[in-house]
Amino acid sequence: MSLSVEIGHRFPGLDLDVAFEAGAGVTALFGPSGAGKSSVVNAIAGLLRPDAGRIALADTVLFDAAQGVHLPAARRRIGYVFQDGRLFPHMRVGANIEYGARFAPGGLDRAEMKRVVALLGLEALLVRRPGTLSGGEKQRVALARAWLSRPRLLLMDEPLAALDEPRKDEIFPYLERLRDVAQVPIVYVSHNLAEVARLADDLVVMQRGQVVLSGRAEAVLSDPKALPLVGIREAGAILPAHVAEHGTDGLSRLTLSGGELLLPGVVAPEGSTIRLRVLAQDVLLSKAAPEGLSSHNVLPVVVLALHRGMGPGVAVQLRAGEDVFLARITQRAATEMGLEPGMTCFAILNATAIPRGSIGGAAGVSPG
Amino acid sequence: MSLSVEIGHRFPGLDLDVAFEAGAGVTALFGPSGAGKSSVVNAIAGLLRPDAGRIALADTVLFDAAQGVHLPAARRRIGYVFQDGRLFPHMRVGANIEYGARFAPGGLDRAEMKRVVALLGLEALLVRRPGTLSGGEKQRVALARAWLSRPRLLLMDEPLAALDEPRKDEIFPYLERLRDVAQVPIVYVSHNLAEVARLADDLVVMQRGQVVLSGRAEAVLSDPKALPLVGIREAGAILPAHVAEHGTDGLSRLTLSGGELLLPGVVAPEGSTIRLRVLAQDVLLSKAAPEGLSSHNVLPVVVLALHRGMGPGVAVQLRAGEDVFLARITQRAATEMGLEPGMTCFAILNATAIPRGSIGGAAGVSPG
Amino acid sequence: AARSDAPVTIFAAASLRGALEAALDGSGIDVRVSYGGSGTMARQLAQGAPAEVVILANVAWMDWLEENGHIAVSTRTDLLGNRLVLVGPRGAADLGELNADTLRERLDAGRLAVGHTEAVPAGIYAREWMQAGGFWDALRPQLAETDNVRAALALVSRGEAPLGVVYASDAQADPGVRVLARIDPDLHTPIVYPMALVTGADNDGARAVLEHLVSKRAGDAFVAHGFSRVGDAP
Amino acid sequence: MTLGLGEAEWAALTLSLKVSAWAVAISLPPAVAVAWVLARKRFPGKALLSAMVHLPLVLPPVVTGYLLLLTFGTNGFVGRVLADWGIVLAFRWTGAALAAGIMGFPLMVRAIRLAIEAVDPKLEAAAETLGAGRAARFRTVTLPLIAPGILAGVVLGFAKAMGEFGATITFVANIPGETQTLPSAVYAFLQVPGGEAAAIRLVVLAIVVALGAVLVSEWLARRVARRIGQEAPR
Amino acid sequence: MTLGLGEAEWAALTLSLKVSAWAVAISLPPAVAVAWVLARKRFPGKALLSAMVHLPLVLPPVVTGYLLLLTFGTNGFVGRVLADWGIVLAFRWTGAALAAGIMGFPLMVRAIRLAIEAVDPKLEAAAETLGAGRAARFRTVTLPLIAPGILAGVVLGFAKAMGEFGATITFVANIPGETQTLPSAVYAFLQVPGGEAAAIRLVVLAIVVALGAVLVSEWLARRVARRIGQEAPR
Ligand SMILES: Nc1ncnc2c1ncn2[C@@H]1O[C@H](COP(=O)(O)OP(=O)(O)OP(=O)(O)O)[C@@H](O)[C@H]1O
Ligand SMILES: Nc1ncnc2c1ncn2[C@@H]1O[C@H](COP(=O)(O)OP(=O)(O)OP(=O)(O)O)[C@@H](O)[C@H]1O
Ligand SMILES: [Mg+2]
Ligand SMILES: [Mg+2]
Repeated sequence: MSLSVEIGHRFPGLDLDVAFEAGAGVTALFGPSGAGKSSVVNAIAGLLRPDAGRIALADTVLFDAAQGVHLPAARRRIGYVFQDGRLFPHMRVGANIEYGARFAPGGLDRAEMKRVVALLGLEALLVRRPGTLSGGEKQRVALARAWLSRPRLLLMDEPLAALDEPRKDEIFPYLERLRDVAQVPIVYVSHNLAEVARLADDLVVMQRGQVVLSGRAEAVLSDPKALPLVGIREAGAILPAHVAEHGTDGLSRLTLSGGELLLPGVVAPEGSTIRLRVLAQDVLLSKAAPEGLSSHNVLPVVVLALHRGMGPGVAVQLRAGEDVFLARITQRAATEMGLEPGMTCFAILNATAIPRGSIGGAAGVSPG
Repeated sequence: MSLSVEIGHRFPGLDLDVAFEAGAGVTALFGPSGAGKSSVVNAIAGLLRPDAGRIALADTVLFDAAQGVHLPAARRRIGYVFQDGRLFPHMRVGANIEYGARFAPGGLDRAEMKRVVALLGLEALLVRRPGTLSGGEKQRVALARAWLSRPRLLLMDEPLAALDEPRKDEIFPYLERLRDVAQVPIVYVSHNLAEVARLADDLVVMQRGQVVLSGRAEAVLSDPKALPLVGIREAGAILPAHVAEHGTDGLSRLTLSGGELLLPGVVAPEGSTIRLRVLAQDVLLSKAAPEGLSSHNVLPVVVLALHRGMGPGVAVQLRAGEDVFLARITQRAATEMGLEPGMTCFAILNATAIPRGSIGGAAGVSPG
Repeated sequence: AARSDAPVTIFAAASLRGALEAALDGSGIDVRVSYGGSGTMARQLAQGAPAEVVILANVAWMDWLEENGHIAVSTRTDLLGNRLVLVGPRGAADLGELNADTLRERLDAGRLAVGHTEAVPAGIYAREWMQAGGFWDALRPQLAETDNVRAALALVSRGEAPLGVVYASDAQADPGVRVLARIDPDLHTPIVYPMALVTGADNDGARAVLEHLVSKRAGDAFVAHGFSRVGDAP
Repeated sequence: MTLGLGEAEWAALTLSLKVSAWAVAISLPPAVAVAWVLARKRFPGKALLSAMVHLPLVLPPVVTGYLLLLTFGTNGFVGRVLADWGIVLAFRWTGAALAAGIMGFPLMVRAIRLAIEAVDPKLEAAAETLGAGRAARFRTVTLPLIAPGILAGVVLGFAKAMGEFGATITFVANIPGETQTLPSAVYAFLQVPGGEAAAIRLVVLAIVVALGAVLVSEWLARRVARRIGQEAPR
Repeated sequence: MTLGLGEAEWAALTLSLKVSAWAVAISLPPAVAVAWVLARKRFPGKALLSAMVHLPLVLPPVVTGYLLLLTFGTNGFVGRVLADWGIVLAFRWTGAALAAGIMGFPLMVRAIRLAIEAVDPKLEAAAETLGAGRAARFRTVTLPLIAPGILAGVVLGFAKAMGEFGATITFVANIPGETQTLPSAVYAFLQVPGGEAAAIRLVVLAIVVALGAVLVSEWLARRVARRIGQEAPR
């Protein structure tokens, strides 16, 4: 099921002009405040009728300006977690959550509801009115509501911004399962690149109403051009890795095209392929193979290129086997080490420096 | 100007029972969704009248249940950035921003207003109505509005959750200036520990309506007990450092009690003292002094203790000079290296791994 | 037409209420009376109102009904008469001769309360009297016209107006007012309350009502309420 | 003055209650529909529709009553059609209910329209993304949220119906037991000398009923407000 | 039928406009105050206050007019006090404005109260943290946000005042040029056989005025809605 979006719309102060394709899986919309992300999502949901363009989900044309087609939002079966919650103030939390299921084919799946309610920690809130909920509680209810409406596509506009890390960590595997098992494509708006990197298969970077970069998340994130867009701290690559073995001490051995890594917290079964996020700033370079180090994650690498930007940093593009990733080090260190394209050296990836949240399972992740 | 809070309040489903002192500077309230953070902030603002307790700001008693004192919110002069925005829908953005100044002594400072508007990127929005703003735009307007009301205390309930990293990076120095130059104490609610670590002098960690940890941010964050509360990825220490010299290549030399570090992006003037955040997961240990490394930031350290939790990780408490901080490594590495309390080894702090956002200036930061 | 065992419906001018009730008391006839303004009731009859007997305070509207064929002409009779009086608040002195000067002197800056001089029968008669007496133009600016006589009476009894022109029947029962002068009936169209059967309502019950109301017993009741029998000296 | 009520007074009271209840019941659905159209749609002639809705307020009640008589009377063009279906309004309590309903219509529409305008369309949009079609959205989101407006409209409509007089008496006359509502009875009493005491008794009755209705509505309003979260703490 | 208006008709029209405008003007501030109290306060006797506000709706207009006469008449207990201050209401257009204002009062209170109840108290709380005291908060936040309700109240009150008849004529009678409003004139015409044409002319006039008022109000409502963001896109 693929989504194809191509819209033009004029707001006073912003010209929206956006085209992208989103395959199965998660497509992240990323960009600064006011870039037009919510507007795009509104257009997909059917709440904004763009001036021009076409939106199609699989075989269904949702919108076609030229043909005058504009399927009402109620008939699109697209779940939407709004940036501003929008709970029904006159219904208790329980009724809010069950609302969408009345209109969904097959109605409410009680077992699924129980699972989602438990996952989102809503048991104690079911009889409460939305007016008394905290900010994060509201957002969790909104999430449950969209989820249980059994959508064909899920739009999420910064759904986790009000949530704490431990809660996010609990929710991620479920989103991944929704994506992979229920095969529901997700369009995910976020400012948080860690979230994006963990979930996104495709990444669309927007600025001032335009798409400035888009493609597979791995490709976009390891592109040095993305650096100024995503921010220095968040730049990094996504690498595919094969789960070779789960150790008894909780460390898993992963094989990459260029070597092996030991990582904790991998829940994917042995034999599966997962993705690793390697932030540029979490990669250290060493001319000699380091010894007696608290990290086992050392890969021999070839320097492909050095990108000098403004300021004291250098982005070093590296290749390990067939994987390409970035290291961000200081100019001074680059000069002292005499780094040059073609040189070989060693990259130290601090094992615990690869956030657990960045380890996305490709399939069959059992929720933690 | 110090804030003293001691309140008890019963909600159906939550008993709030909170006491803390907040000195000058920023006090962060941190805790999971539904912990009671917004309720505490509401009580300070005067929007919630607790069942019991006492709240005082410097010499002014804002609330005292025993004495029956409850100063109306309008007379407290406490700025409040709400979690849910609460812009006035019938006023243009400009009028929203200027609203508080009408009631403030001295009225509106046009020059300050211009600066804040430019900083928050609101120039083009001034004539717009709040109804048409994007989520992040709304939050920026709310920020400007509270800011320009010339408060004696500023309450910020997740003010930056809807903003992108580059925008946050622009705003931080201004908040720091507000705190340091205008001497406005700030109570800051956030889920984002990077934000908290950057801004907070004091940290109050809440859970289920109770304070579970509180104190100076440095102390709380380097306390291994904080680990499960703040999440593994975000645990770390805050170290004071002296700015010795700004190099011509953008790297600054900082002296700590236990050695020297080279860091980019330090804006504090030479001679001043700043704070560094060192995440436990960004510290590598090496038995021997490493050579030919892309990092200059190697400190000799003494192992104070090893905290084994569940899972494959170990939190190693280290001392460098008089500073105490944590390193998070794998059990396997700890065993292989034979780490024991009292042992000396070397800690590698990846220079670029210390986020720019975590470098807080103690005074006179010139906004970037 | 109503069945003979159903009550007879009478449409009667509102000012007849007390008197008509007394007159019908003990007649043994099952009636129900709908009180209203003469113009309103005439229009309603024209629109097929389910009334069998109609008693108006206004000859003009009865003529109108007759012209439009809504009443049985042969049954039309003038049931009652009345006369106009000038009233003032309790304790006010009698008025001697009625002329522009005495009236204006008594009114001073106050107003003369009357029924609407175009719409309310009592007001129309009052206008005719003032015109015939030659003080219409002088008093006109000082009129306070109301939509029924009772309201005019209330204005006087509340002391809002020093003088009012009302029916003798109304003045009689209000302790708040005093009759200051009786108005010469020759100076206005005779005040009569015409009665008739509504077209198509010629049944025994209705006939019985008609007969009863012109009986001596009913007449006495009307007189007791300040009305006069037509033909009797007022 | 005693409150021991006579038969006629009881009849007037129960009739008034019946008429008012029906007036509200029949005018509520169209009022909601018109309010919705006025609040949510933009179309040419909208102001005209709005003006028409206000007409019963602007026109003197007598005029409204007269127009009703002409339209829904036995000979009126709508009245004739309805009569063929067996529905008779003229001079029946049903007509009184119609008149009262029409007089209260602008009040109900306004209250409900205000409430609809205050509903955040974003909530309806949210319901739409959850699969709710227009009717379901209205039923499950809009309607519960405008409950305070509907309640206010019902109270206004009921109160207006309890007090309506001019249009009612013009359209359906003042027939005891059929169309004589409390205000009509009060009117009749006020038309005769000495009727004040009885009128006051009826007025007190009306006040008691209104007080009861308002008490119930205030209690309901509090419940409704709590239910839709309007009373949530700040 | 011609629309060339006679002098008396012009006078009635302009007077009606003046009376209605003043009626709205004098009753708006107390209506806002009462609406605020009813919407935002809880106190014993609240339902009683609410019931009292509804009284002019429940009582037959004649009764209201009579009560006004008792209270604000020259000899009424309030009227006497006012007279000492040089304010005379009886038989004056000011009295007509008072009567019309009181008859429209419940309508205005309801509309405004609904609007106040729909204002999110969180916005007022936000204003409070910005230093706005109760009065400033009301003026700068609540008042602009309830503008649609105030507008609705004004329209209802104005329309009601244009159509008010019963209480007005009972309280201040029908004095051409002083208290003879359009409805009084219409009433007079309707009471005379053949007066329909003239009545219709006046009714058309009233409709035109109402239409104009509603047109203006709809236009204003759109502006207000846009201003307070009610029309923002979803
Ligand atoms: N009026 C109320 N009635 C009942 N429960 C309430 C009320 N107000 C708040 N609560 C509950 O108190 C708890 C604390 O709420 P609060 O808004 O302070 O949380 P928070 O820490 O700000 O959470 P978040 O990070 O999600 O915003 C929540 O569980 C909330 O549902
Ligand atoms: N109805 C409207 N009229 C005028 N401008 C609008 C309207 N709706 C949106 N905009 C503008 O279009 C731009 C894009 O808005 P949008 O809500 O899509 O941004 P966003 O990318 O979701 O931002 P954020 O991350 O802050 O939520 C913003 O500048 C917004 O102010
Ligand atoms: Mg957005
Ligand atoms: Mg909160």
